[in-house]
Amino acid sequence: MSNDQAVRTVPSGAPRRRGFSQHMNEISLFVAIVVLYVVFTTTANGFMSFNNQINILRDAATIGIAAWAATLIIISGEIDVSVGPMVAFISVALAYLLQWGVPTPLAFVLAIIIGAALGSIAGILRAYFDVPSFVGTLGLWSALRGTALFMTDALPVSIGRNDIVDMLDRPVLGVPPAAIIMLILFAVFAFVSRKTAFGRSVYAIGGNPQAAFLSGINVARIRVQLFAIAGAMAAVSGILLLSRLGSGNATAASGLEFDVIAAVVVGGTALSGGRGSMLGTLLGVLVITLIGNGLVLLGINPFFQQVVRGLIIVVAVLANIQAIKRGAARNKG
Amino acid sequence: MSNDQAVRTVPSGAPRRRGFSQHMNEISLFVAIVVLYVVFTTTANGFMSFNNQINILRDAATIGIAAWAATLIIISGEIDVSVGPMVAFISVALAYLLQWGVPTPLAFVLAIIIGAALGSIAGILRAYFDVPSFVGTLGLWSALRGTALFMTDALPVSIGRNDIVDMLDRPVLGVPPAAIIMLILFAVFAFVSRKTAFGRSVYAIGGNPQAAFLSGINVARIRVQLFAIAGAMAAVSGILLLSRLGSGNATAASGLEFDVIAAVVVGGTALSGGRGSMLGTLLGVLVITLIGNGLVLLGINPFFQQVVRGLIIVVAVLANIQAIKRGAARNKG
Amino acid sequence: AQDKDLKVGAIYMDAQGFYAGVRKGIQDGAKDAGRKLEVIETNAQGDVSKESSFIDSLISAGVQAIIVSPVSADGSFRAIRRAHDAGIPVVCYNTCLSENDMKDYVSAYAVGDPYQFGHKLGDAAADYFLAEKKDAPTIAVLNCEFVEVCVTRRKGFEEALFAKVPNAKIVDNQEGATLDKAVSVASTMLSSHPDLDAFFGEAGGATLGAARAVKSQGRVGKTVVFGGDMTTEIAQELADFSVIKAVVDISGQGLGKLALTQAINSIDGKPPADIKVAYDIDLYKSAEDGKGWLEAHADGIP
Amino acid sequence: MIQSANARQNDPVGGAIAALEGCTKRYPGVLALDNASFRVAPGEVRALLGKNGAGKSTLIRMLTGAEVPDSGTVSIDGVALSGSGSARAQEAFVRGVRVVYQELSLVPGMSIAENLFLGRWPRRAGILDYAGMEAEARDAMQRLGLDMPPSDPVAGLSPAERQLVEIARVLLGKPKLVILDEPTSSLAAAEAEKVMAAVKRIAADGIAVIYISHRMNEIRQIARSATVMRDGRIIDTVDVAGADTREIVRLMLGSEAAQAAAVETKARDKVVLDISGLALAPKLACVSFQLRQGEVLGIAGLLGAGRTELLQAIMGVRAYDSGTICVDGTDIRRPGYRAMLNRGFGYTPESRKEEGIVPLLGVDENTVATDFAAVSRRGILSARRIAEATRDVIARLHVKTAATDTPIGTLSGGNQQKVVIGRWVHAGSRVLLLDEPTRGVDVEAKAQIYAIIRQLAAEGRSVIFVSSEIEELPLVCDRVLVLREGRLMEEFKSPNIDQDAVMAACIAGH
Ligand SMILES: Nc1ncnc2c1ncn2[C@@H]1O[C@H](COP(=O)(O)OP(=O)(O)OP(=O)(O)O)[C@@H](O)[C@H]1O
Ligand SMILES: Nc1ncnc2c1ncn2[C@@H]1O[C@H](COP(=O)(O)OP(=O)(O)OP(=O)(O)O)[C@@H](O)[C@H]1O
Ligand SMILES: [Mg+2]
Ligand SMILES: [Mg+2]
Repeated sequence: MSNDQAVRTVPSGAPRRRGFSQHMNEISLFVAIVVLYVVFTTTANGFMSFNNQINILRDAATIGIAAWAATLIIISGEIDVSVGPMVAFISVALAYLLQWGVPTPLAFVLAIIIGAALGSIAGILRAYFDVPSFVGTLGLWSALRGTALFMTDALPVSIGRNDIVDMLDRPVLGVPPAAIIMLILFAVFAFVSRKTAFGRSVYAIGGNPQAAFLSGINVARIRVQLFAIAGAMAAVSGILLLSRLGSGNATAASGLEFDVIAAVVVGGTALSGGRGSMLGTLLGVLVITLIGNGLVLLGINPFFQQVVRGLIIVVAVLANIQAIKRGAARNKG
Repeated sequence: MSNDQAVRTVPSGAPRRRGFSQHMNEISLFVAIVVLYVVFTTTANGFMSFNNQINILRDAATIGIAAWAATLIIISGEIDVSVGPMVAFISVALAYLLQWGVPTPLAFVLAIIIGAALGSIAGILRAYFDVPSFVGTLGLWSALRGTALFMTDALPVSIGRNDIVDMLDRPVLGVPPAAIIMLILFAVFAFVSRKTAFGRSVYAIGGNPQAAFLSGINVARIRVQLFAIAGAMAAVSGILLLSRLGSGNATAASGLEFDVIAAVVVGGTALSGGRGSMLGTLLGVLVITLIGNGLVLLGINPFFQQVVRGLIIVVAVLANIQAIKRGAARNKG
Repeated sequence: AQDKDLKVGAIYMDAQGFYAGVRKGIQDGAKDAGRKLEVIETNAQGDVSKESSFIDSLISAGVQAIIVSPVSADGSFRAIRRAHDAGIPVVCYNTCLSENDMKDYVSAYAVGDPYQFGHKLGDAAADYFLAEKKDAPTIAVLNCEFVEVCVTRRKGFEEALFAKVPNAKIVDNQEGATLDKAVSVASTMLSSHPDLDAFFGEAGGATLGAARAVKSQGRVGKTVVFGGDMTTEIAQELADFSVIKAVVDISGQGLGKLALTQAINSIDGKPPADIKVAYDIDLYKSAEDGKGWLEAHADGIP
Repeated sequence: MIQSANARQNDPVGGAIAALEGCTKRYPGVLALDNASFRVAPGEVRALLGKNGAGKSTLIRMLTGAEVPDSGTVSIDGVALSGSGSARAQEAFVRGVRVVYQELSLVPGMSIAENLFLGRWPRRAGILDYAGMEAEARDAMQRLGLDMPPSDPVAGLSPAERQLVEIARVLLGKPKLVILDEPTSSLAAAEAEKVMAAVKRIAADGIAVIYISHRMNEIRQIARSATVMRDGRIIDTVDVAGADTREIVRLMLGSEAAQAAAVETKARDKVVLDISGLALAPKLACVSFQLRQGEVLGIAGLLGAGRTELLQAIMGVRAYDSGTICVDGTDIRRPGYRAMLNRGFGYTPESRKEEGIVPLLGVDENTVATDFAAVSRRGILSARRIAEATRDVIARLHVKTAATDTPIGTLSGGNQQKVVIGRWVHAGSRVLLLDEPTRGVDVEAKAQIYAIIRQLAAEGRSVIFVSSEIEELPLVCDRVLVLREGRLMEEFKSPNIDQDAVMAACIAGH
């Protein structure tokens, strides 16, 4: 069999199409970000200041760190709505650990372990008991927020002076550690999603769980791991939240899960699973954060900001879908 | 070829299994309700009083009316997270209409039309532009809450004296009109879902959208209609909310979407679409409402109530899934 | 500096009508001072993390002062410290930081002390019970205690009440901050406490919700309501005087105006000597008071 | 010599129930239909032949209005279809076009009756008439010799039964053109007979039938003429009776086909798998057999005989009731799926689309998913090794693909199947359990798959080969066992695997 023939019989556009539509997604997001920058620079006072750019990075970290894990979860065909309460709960739990005199590094490790353990509850329910992840994480959402509020009576749990915690909020060469951690974790997740058996298995599970199982992928274990990772990332966010606020707060991070899911979806990851990229999510996180920051700087009525955010999420996803379709169509012509 | 063989090749358990598992779902919910009644009657003061039972019905109406439509939406494989803001927005819009002197019945009709129109936006985005319903309704969620708050500055919009509106809150033979409307709508939805081409098309679309399309079902139109119906039902809830509160409130019904989805899911409807029943949702609504009512009566710490609710949602779904599995296994053995 | 433009950041704690009053007060305050005002306003939605990031944005936006009702004494102080460190005067209103932090980082606090707020109402409630000759009334609380002020309000209420009516009893305390939730929870409470004498609503939604529940459950004349925060509808109920017997209120407009005045002074380098600038807490306890409020607030903004 | 039927075909004499004039249809990157003209007359049974991806299903979708051609016209019963979307499909339906699609088009959660009338449920005053619906459904199914209660849900049916329900559906109402796109690909011989009998009956009623199949013997039984497609073009329409199979195949392929030779078997002794007394109610009563190294063991049986269950029980994806499974002489007790993979087993499921492939991922990842470690270096996937491993599999199994990372969903069925087998070659499996590996695969790919299986056996691997196409068993198997009534009833050894005898053994007693 000659290679010639092999080439001829294949639907030739297919591979390029795949590359192209991926392209389209990220290009259209990139264009959106450039447009946002231009608009806000000309209209919003102080937008381009170094300080504000750092703020944007810091805000991006809150959404981003959780969004990296959420991207994998959504690619695997699941969903996690428990992020906000998880972050708040961890910040509270960590504050108590520190109050009890647990050494700070150990407390951080414990916080991450607690986060991973809580996350894996939803994972186990999904993997071994067929409870849809929406239901499992919805249960966590309610239970964790309730527990945190119950333990603290909605009052902040102060940790007093703590050098290590404070250090996490002190900029390094002007850049806040939260942003650095976010970017490091981004690199890790981008690498894992593309270059490890775990990452590729996630795509396979999202694309066809039955086929993934029959290929010998340990579907159940990977599902549990995914939710444990999401819990651990929420714990990292919780640690950073504690360092930023100087106390554990049960009411913090409310609605974070919506921002996270919105960022992932705006980034082009399909809610139906099997498709998505970390780079897309990074761009999605930037879009969401930029909008939040710019609208505040512009002094838009805070209630009206909600309207704009809602519209922009829909428009971003709509534009993305249309761009991909048009990309496919142009390829065809 | 004899008929005998045809009979033999059928997996004999199948038909009975279906009846049985449907049974299992509703039986297990029914048992849960009985248990809740027994527990609350013995522990919670005033639980069995006529007044409280009526309160339960009235609270059930808030969740129920939206849940009937949400059941169809989830059966069709979609989701609607915009219920709460939609209800609040409609109550505000209606209050303004009444303030402007629009005759009350006309204002009601307009409110329902507005609700249907807003809902169908998400439907159109889904049906004609492939925007996932989660994204479309998330956009609505943000935009409607923002608009309602923006218009009212978070202040209640008073409607003054209005006999028709007041009537909607005055019990008829002890039963509040909200409960009566809920039950009538339940009957309508149960009928539609089982006895009309529209209802069966919804199941078909949820079970296999491609097959539904190929057999001539107008999938796009039905999707738009479903979201329009959900909007209209939210409008009915908004009208009843207005009558109960005597004013339009932009902050009302917060988190209602979670209660509605929880009720539908606890009622045994699969988030993956194609499966579910109105009766299940009715029982699910009762479970959710009873728990809410009983925990308040017991004077449980309100934060802790959130924990209990989260746990109960998960446990209910888990028990349901296990019951169905066990039913299937027993049938097979 | 009288005619220079003003650029001020304002943060509202959550989505309540009270803050609409604050906003109007800030605008009016600028008009009164003859200044052209640009306000950059945001709503923290009761979330310290959002508040913190908003304050950072306001610092970047180059505002001259920040007017804020901190969500939490301990949770908000770092962000406020950052503003202070950036040389931006911070004016608290409604709520503020702890005494020590306040001295260090806040230039003025337009205070309507929440303890006093609760205390005045408790006092009024006690007077009512004594006049009605109920020496052991049962009271249920509809709370907003996911924010700190509400806890303080209840403390003030309880202490004033128990001082005069030592046998009074708080029989239940549930969340009911939004109107619809409050109606539902209050109705349920009436089932479990059929002899309930009174509700205490810690905020506007709770107060009105309790009143609506009392009416819809046919308990008018048996159960009364004491609560906080004036709105048009609460004032109407008070004017009716069948259910709501006393309302305590800090005028949002007044407080906003005061906060802006303090902000202007701080920008001009003339912060108040005593950080706390008290604002009157108003008690309305008769039908006439209610009617008076309605006349004074025809636009409905508290 | 092929006698061209073009003369009759092009005769403009009306009477054509359906006609395609110069239709072209492009999908991204593919010209699926290239200026195709086609017509079919009432009472005619027309076969449609062509390799995987030749454009047969696309042509069908034109006739049913499911898709709109980029150019050209489609007319049904003399009237051109107009509009698009569901309106167009509705129009074709009203004119009497009925179709059994290649993809499953039933709704699993609904009853058989509801599926039969999907979207066209009988109504009385706007309310669905279940009683009438079920009565009619029962009639329709009885015409096919089916006797399932119409209120049963489709979810409980086996794939074959579902297929028969789909066929029953097209017989409802007053069809004028019935189209069957590979109706028998999931059916065993006996059930395929049922379908063919039904087709003959339909044609006798003056209804036109278009019949797509990769099985030549079926075509010969029922079709008078056959239209051959290649690369989206209509190549020719031939009289089936007058054409010999090799020439038709040559038209399909555009070149001469390699003939699969019968198997030369030799004695083997090392037993790798020893099953005894395996029972799994209600399908398997007591199954015992041995699989030797280097052997291809065919398992034949009727639809629903339990061959799939047997393979699944061995692989540990389905619990069995009793019996022992010995691998290399040791009893493994309860096998777990992943433990079996570690023992060197590999399994390809019978439904390739639903369970076999991850359509969005590339050929490479679908291949290496069985063993990521082999293409990793220190836990990190190596793009170079993945490409090498994939190219190796592509070369050994003659997979036709443009690149190693082409999404597998865009490949033809046969090539998908080769990758699904190839992933176990990559994993180094020594025992392969293949369930219907040639289902829906064209002649050429089939021959290649036979060769691949023989080659794998020659390398010392053992294969269990389950197939419903009895005619292919002698081409692949050293030995064939017949599964009937839950037991392995008869054994045939190469070269004495006689198709008729195997068939007889399958249906003995019925
Ligand atoms: N929806 C689609 N999108 C993109 N390409 C498609 C689509 N449907 C079919 N194709 C491509 O069009 C070509 C013709 O496909 P078609 O399904 O008509 O082939 P077929 O002859 O029915 O093959 P088989 O025997 O495998 O069923 C193939 O290359 C196929 O990949
Ligand atoms: N009631 C059922 N529920 C779920 N899956 C079923 C059911 N009946 C059959 N199946 C599955 O469908 C597939 C094919 O079943 P079918 O009865 O057609 O074949 P089989 O019993 O495996 O026999 P063979 O493979 O010999 O045709 C198998 O995977 C089987 O497990
Ligand atoms: Mg085909
Ligand atoms: Mg089978």
